[in-house]
Amino acid sequence: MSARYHSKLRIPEAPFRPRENPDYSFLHLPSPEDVAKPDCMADADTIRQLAFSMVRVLDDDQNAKGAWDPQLPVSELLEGLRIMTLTRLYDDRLFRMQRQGKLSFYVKCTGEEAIAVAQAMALRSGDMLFPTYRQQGLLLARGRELVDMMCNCISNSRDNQKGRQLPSLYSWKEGNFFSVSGNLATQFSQAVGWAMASAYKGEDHIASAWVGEGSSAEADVYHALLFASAYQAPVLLNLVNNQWAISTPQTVACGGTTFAVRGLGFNLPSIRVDGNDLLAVYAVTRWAAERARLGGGPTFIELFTYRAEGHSTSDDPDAYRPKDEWHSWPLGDPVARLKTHLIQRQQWSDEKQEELEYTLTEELTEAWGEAESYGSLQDGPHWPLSSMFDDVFKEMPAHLRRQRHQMEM
Amino acid sequence: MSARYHSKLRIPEAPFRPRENPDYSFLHLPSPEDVAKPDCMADADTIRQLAFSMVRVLDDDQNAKGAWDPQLPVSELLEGLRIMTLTRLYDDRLFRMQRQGKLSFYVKCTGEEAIAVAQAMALRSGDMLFPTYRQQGLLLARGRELVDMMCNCISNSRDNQKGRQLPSLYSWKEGNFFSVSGNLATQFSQAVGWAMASAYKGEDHIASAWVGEGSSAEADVYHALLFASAYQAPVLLNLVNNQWAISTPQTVACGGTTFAVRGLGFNLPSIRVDGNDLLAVYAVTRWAAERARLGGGPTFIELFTYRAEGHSTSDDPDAYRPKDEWHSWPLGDPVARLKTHLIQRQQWSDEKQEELEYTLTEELTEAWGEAESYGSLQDGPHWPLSSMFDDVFKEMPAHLRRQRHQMEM
Amino acid sequence: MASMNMVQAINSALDITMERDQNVLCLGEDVGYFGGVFRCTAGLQEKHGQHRVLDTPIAEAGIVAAAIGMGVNGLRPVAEIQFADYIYPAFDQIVSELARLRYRSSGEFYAPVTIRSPCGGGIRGGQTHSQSPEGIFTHVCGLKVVMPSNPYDAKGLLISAIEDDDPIIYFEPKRCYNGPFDGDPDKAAQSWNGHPKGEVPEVYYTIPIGEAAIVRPGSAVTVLTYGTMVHVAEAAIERSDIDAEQIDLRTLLPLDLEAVAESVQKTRRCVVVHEATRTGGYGAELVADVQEECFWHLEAPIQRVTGWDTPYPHAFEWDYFPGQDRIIAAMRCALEV
Amino acid sequence: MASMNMVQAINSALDITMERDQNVLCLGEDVGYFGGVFRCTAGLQEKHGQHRVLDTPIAEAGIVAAAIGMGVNGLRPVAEIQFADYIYPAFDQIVSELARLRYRSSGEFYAPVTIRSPCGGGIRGGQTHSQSPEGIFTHVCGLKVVMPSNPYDAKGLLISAIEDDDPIIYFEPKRCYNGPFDGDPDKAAQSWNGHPKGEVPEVYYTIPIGEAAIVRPGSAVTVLTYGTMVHVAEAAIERSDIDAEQIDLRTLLPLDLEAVAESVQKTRRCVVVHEATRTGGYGAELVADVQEECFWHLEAPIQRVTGWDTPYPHAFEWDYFPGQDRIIAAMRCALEV
Ligand SMILES: Cc1ncc(C[n+]2csc(CCOP(=O)(O)OP(=O)(O)O)c2C)c(N)n1
Ligand SMILES: Cc1ncc(C[n+]2csc(CCOP(=O)(O)OP(=O)(O)O)c2C)c(N)n1
Ligand SMILES: [Mg+2]
Ligand SMILES: [Mg+2]
Repeated sequence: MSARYHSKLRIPEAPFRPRENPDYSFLHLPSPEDVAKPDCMADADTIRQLAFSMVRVLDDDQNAKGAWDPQLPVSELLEGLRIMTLTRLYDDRLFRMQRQGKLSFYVKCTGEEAIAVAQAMALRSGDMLFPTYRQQGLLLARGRELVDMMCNCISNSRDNQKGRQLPSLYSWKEGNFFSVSGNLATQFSQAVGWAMASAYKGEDHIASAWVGEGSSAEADVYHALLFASAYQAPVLLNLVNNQWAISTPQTVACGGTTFAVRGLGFNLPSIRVDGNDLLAVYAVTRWAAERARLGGGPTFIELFTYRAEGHSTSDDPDAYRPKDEWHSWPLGDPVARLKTHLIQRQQWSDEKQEELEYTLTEELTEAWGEAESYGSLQDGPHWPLSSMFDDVFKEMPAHLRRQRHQMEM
Repeated sequence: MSARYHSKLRIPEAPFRPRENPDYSFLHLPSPEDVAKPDCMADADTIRQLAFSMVRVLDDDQNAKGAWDPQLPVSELLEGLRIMTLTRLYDDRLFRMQRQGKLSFYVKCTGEEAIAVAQAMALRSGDMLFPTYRQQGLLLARGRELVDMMCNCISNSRDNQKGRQLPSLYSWKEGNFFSVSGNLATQFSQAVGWAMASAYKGEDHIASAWVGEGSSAEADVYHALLFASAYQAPVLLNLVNNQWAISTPQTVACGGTTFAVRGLGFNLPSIRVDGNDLLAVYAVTRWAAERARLGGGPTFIELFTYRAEGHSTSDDPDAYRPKDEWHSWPLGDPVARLKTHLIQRQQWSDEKQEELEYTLTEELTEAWGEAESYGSLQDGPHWPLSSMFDDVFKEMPAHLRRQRHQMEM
Repeated sequence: MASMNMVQAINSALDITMERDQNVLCLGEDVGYFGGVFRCTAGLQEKHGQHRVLDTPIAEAGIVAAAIGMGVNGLRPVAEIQFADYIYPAFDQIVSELARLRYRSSGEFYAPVTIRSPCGGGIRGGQTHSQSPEGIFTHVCGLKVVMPSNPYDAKGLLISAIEDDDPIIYFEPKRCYNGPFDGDPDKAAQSWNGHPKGEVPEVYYTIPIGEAAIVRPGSAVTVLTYGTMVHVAEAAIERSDIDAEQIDLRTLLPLDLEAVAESVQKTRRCVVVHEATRTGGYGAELVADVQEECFWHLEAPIQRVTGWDTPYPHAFEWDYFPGQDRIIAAMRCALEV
Repeated sequence: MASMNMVQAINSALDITMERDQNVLCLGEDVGYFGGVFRCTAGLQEKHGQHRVLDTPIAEAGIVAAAIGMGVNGLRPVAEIQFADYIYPAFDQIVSELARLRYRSSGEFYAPVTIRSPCGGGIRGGQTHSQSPEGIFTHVCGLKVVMPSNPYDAKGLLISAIEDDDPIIYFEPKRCYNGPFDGDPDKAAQSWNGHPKGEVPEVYYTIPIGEAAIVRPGSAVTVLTYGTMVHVAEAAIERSDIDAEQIDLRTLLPLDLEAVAESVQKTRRCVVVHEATRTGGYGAELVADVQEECFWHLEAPIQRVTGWDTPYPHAFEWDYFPGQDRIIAAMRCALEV
């Protein structure tokens, strides 16, 4: 073996690796009352502190506190709980179906349900969503049929994407849910263009985009921040910091500070929020949406959460992080937290939750059965084979017609 | 004509356009004494203020003041003045030669001479430079022969780049001056890789990269900031904000705050400096270089200056900004400022400056004559024509040998 | 009818489409106040307003991404990439997103974006202001690729491109902006004034995407050209006294294979010409197509005349450029047997 | 000798070169602690240290740029792009910088970077985990492009690539990581165990870049293949009973044109096979080269068997994939006359 250099390189490390004891007490978590809520049209440079701090509403005991409490009616909280629960059960079901070979692949959002659900609730239906593969909650909150989502995942004859996309890469035009790309982060800067067009047309719709903290390293995020800032586009730029990017800890992507701070470099209001607190996420999203609609431009939001399960069905997280690290996560489980909150307010009970889960499970079973009746990935029926050549262009040019013909021979 | 939308888009505007009266009094310019100088190993998050403020040494009367005064010996100041003057005269000469058809293209750095010259002075010869096309001052400060620079610009038989590059896109391996790319910003993130390698090898050399404020919108700048931060690479990341990117004002690229602030998103020490003040630029560069060499990692530096002339020989700035806007630039002319400073200290005089300019002009004339003796762009001699196929690969593969043969037929 | 050079023709196409459809807007580096470094958008911001001709940050990926988002939201953005050499930073947004959006979403979403970009050498631009990257884009399914060679086509094709619901890369051979360059750098520059293709209607008209044009009918050999090389080949044919049939492809994808095959089946010989580097260039596809369609008619190997497989060198520009002599030699080669 | 699959062979090549030369290091997404999503770098960080196997941010352009800088500073970085489909964000750094640095600086600077990336489909990866973009890189002068088809070649070529002073794009056909896939998804997966090319020396050895291999000598038709399609074509030939000569190109650029021409001049017929989309793919260049070199020998049009000109569809993977039947049909077509 040859000589070795005496390297002085700094290597960003994971806080904890397998067989270590995760202890997140080093995280500074302000209490809900510590964080002031500025007017939604406040000058960005007067509210920089929000990027270093963290907006919370539910305190450690799951009581709603502080200036950011959105004071949502109980009915809406219950609806939020319902959709979060549905999201979790939906994920569990499809994950199991993948394990049974019915799906080629699947991505859960377990532990992060509050983000998509609360943000969908805080936005209007005319607002355009530019999600990643981990915001299935947006679809469920916007009322996408379970059957349709499932058909999309098993590429059958009723798949609205004609069998072309991997599971989890949904598209739903009528729901203003943009086609999810397999290429990370590209949607982030596209959302800004969409929002610019909305402003150009004089409309009130805003755009909302999501990106993972790992993917935030891609150029598209920089361009999104820059273009959004330059043209003050009505767009919410949401960075979901779930601590992990496959096996890579957020320390590799973050630069030793919060992600939210990155928005300050573009003079954007930049807010870090407890992503496991439906109320806090709702409040921040509402604030930012109102700002955008009033002409105040974009907001950059870091949603602080934890990816409770593996990256996808393709990996085993125990190989790169402590087993059950999630249970040491100081911001807990968003579903459990909202449930506790509602129980404490005497608006809910463990029994009711069980009942809810039972009903939703039934719905899922029924939907899955129906979905499979339209075909399976392995055996079909799928879309007609010749549809493979559709949509490359609006009208099929001669060379594709020739190839289609050749295939059919 | 069809109906028009009522656009609500925000359009970033130039501060002034042709036929307007430029008045830069809105700029907040702190006095040299207002800005404290932290220890060079200070924690980045304790010195954020430096990104919003501006390090200056020469005050409005060109006296050296404040904590950042590098207390350079007069001999070094005189050398700085000499090289800045040479840079300006070199530019004037080559610009004229371009107008006479001897060069295909040329880029001046007039008004920005202090940057390259002071930074070269503050770095060591083993430090690697990753410049743009507007840092010819680095070459002059590092002692590149005028003849060689000129031969490079006229692609003749002595051009060390074998006639392959546009004028201004120099390369000088022995001078640790990296080949300038025609593609903006790409060198910025490469410099970080170079610095990572230096740290990996346990060496003390640092890298220094430059980028224009307009080009800072490119992805490479984001990646440079991120990788430099993640691995704490020993690199100086210099952003030259000369207010213009061809016809586009810095407002389009900056996001409504300083450029330096962008470094804070990566927890980098980020410093804005008066780029027309050789002493201030020297001091900040020295501070950052020391930090990097001591293992303190990267520094992001915004050099605040003004592009006094057109973008290049290809454009006429009067078409997009007020004629002579430079004369309204509150930070003046770096050459004149240092000259005044030295005269006030009784170390220089107008006569001496005139004499210097005369001598340098002679040198330039002589060098140009010699350069032309090695050939001209139009009439040669150039490198042998067959050299066109060299260096695509280290060894020429068969298909290129075949093509070379075909060409020679 | 007016006499227009290619810059004016492009400007006119943009002006007219913006006039007709408020959903059309232009964006790019220096395209707004200044009107573009080649002046193609000159006067448009003044006329149509700051909101419709946007100066952007220098971030080609950001420009294309913004255009995609705008396209998804109902606009017809025309993005300028200042030089084709600088289109690569946007490559992922073009290839992974723009080209595939309609397919991956099964038609739910699409972005009718036109990307304009000056390409080609011969202007002493060195290796980063001279490239012809069309062959990289013709391999990407979902993109249409257009390259006009003259003002008349430039205008008609650009209007078609902007009105087309598919994404289009529209390359402008910058050496022909001001005149039909015949490949001889020592000759006085010609202008479009007086050239039949420099006569351009001031009004709206379109030229269909996907249709080649016959520049010159002939019987001895088919010469396939596009962009600047149309004029170089035309002059070469003239000089050579060979009765060549010359085709200006105009659209590279989808290719008008019918016109190409018909011609080669008639002439039985073929020369393919482009300025881009040879290996893996668009010419390879043309050769492959022609040999597939016309194998039994061919009487000689198809010749390729292209740029060499090196970057465009500053000093040796004219040795790199595939000029008339090389085209004549190739035609002779094709005729030898 | 040991039995290795392709992942292990690649891992071994990396391990050995790191062992021999402290200037070699690996970087990429998830390559460090985890050892790569396909496990190609498994164990290397533990063995060679955190400073030599770097987990990077998810920024392909940043990864390649860092590798270029490292290369300029004397290292031999091996960058992994997690899927070839995700190489596009790095396209500008690869094309404008890595490929052209030696040329533009006339040899003053160069970066001996190897970019490894798994490519190809057949793993139900949908359109963004299945692409074969080699044809985009073979058009870029200054890059070498390599694609091994088996463990033995993979190791020898990777060591050569890392030791080579030119930048190399090294594509790994991921469908063959675990076994020689013959194109039939319904058959039980085969492993490399027992396959002659799965016998890999544990020690250092190299295979020269730029040399093709004859998979099977024959006289009836030449079948040009690389990557996964080597095995598919091999099985197709077996099944067809055609006495085809099959070549595994191994290096796409520089192409071993001599080997190709010699074979076609002998067989007088040629089929070109690849998984990438057809139009403008590397196959077009092969066709063009063969018809230039062998026109007078050819007795039938050269056939191309390729992926269709659509993105890789999730559900119709096996209708897209150019399987044995299509290869057999093409060979028959080439033999018909
Ligand atoms: C451009 C690109 N590079 C790499 C990948 C492979 N990849 C898929 S997901 C992923 C990790 C993303 O992590 P993060 O952004 O944190 O999102 P999360 O999975 O945590 O929601 C990677 C590297 C990809 N899909 N696209
Ligand atoms: C990738 C890329 N895009 C566009 C250009 C064209 N271009 C050359 S210089 C320039 C302006 C750069 O402005 P700035 O970065 O502020 O530097 P300055 O010229 O002011 O020094 C542009 C757009 C280029 N060279 N490369
Ligand atoms: Mg993550
Ligand atoms: Mg500038």
